[in-house]
Amino acid sequence: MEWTDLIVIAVKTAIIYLGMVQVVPIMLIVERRGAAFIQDRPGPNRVGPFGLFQPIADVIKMMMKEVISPRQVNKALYLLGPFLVLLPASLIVAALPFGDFFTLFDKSYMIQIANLDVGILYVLAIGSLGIYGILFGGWASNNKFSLIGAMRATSQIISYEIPLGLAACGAVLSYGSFSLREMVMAQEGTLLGALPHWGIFYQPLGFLLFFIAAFAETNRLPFDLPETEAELVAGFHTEYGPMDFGTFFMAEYMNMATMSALMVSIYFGGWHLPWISDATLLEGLGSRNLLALLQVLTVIVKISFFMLVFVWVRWTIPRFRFDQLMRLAWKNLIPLGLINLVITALIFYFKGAI
Amino acid sequence: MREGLFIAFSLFTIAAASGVVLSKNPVYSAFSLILSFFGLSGLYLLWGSTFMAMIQILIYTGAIVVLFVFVVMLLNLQVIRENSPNLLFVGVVSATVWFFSLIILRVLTRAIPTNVTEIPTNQLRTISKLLFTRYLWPFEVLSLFLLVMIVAIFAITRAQEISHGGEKV
Amino acid sequence: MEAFLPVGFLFIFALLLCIGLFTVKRLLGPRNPIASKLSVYECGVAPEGNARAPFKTHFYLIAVLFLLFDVEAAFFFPWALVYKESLAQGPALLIAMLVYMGFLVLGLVYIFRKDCLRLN
Amino acid sequence: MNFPLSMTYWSHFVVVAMFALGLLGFLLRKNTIVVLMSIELMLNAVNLLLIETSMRTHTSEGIILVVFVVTVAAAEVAVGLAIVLNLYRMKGSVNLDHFKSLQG
Repeated sequence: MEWTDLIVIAVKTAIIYLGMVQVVPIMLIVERRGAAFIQDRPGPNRVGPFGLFQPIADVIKMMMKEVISPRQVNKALYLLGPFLVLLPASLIVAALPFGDFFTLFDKSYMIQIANLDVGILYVLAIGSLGIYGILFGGWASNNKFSLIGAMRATSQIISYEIPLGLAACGAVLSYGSFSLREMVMAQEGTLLGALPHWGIFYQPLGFLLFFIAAFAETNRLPFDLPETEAELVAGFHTEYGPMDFGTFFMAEYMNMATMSALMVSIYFGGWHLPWISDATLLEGLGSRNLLALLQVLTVIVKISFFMLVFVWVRWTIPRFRFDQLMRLAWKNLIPLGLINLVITALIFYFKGAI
Repeated sequence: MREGLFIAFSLFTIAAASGVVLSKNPVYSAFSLILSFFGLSGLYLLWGSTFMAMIQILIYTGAIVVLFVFVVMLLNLQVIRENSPNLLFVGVVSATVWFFSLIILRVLTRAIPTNVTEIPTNQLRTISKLLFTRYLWPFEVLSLFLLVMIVAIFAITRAQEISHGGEKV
Repeated sequence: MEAFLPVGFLFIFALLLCIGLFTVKRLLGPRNPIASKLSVYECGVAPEGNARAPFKTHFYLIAVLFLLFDVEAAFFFPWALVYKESLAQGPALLIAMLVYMGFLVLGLVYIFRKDCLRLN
Repeated sequence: MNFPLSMTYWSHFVVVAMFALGLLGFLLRKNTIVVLMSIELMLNAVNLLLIETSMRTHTSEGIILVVFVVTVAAAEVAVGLAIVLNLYRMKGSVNLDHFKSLQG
């Protein structure tokens, strides 16, 4: 590997990562305006045209507010907590495919940070590390609300990790690969002449499980038990100051974005436009880099759709109770995940036999 | 590059492992345990075993340590005063003897490493196939073993519940 | 393994972001601490008891079940990877996994029958 | 992709050092939970050796063995910590000094 390659890879990594971080300010305004739209009120519309500069105002406000770190906390883990949530949320981005290839100086580079052969295992493994920030942060705050909130958050996230894993396993079963890139590549063209060749038509039940588990993993309503403000003040971040809250917030939105990107790559064809194959597009456009741009735009549009669904669901569905949450995970989702696996395996077996 | 990463990961792992042993507070021990497992998975990656590196993070760091942290936080003890170590003489002597005897043995047999060739590329599929062909029987026994574990754990917690007059857990 | 090199880059960038956030917090936020600001927040009421007290073990059961099922679910992945290729050699893998899953389902049924998670 | 010989050589030092640390923690610490953590350290030292040997000699047996070790370790931790919780209920402590009622 030459040093020019290394530089291109580093710059590519930085651009993709910064692009994912941009989700946070965009979602700040989208969420507030979306909530306002659903509740039939104007929402933030004073700062800039249509309130578009509201995120900037929000961020400045967060930075200028007073930093309080209470006396009873365990200093080291208390300070580390928010970053332990943000780091895994950032690291997941590595495995997500955003496009096929672009060419630069007569060399082609993939539009993905790293094409890992263990892609989906990597995503699940790193995703499971996010709980430590919550656990240690909640414990180090030395506050009863924080500790109970952290325990609840962890119980919820680990309970829904199993359905998530089973749903992902169904996808691995039908694609025969761990690599997210290969999964996307398998979704090109049409299915039965009429449908786009997307994973959701192979794994409808798997997608449903993945979708529900994604909401629980990101602590979004209807699963925001960790911070039920009526019971636990603010859950695990009760004792945290404004910037730490901002960091948790950032991690939440980055998790939402990565979950959306995962759903797009596994079930909704990734960078492929429906029905049209890449070869046809390349002929029409004539240039590899134009095609790459189109693919990235496709992925961004698909991810935005799922982000909007996240907002829509948040302001529409009320919150679960803790026992209802556990019952949903253990009694419904895990058996459904197993059934999904068995059905998929049987279909492949009988299809192979014919 | 490779050697540099190896040294970095090794030192990190050993430092974190000594953190587990030396921390007074079990929460810091658990945190060091996470770091040391992370360093280990880095070492596995350097050896080329991506699958095991991911399993290490997924099961060890993502599940087993969660259990440790949960228990530490549920009991939420004040730090235990460990004025005198448990088995000071036996511990220090056996650990030292173990360490130096093996190191000396290793230095004496320095010439051994052979077969330094290319890493097989399709290791993921090789392991998966072996697991379901040659090692199928142990694999099935494993699931029976886990079932027994589920029953055992609930038997233990239930026995305790009964001895406490059916207190709701 | 070389594929993981960019992950290292990403880790460095994420670390830089964290350090940046931390310094912003340190430099920009004003501080004028007073005693009641620094005390435990319990909705304005004087805190009662210590947060470092043991509580119920219900959460431990959830974590144990998660651990055991996570281990079992992790073994579905290598199976799913080679399942399609192995179909040419007959249904051996299908039967192997059905037996494996049978034990898993037995475990689930045990949990529900004994109501270990107090779901009802 | 070749393995430098020095890496194999020094890797064994890492394994031995980690196992020694685990042993030390197992024998010196009085907190039962930390003792269980030390057992995990020892298991992981052996796992590292198995994986290193297996990758160096192109066999898969070591890695398969590690897969089984990880499962058994998970079960061991689950049961071990359940017992610790029980002991805590009975004695109100996790200090090993307080669990001496079976001592002759």
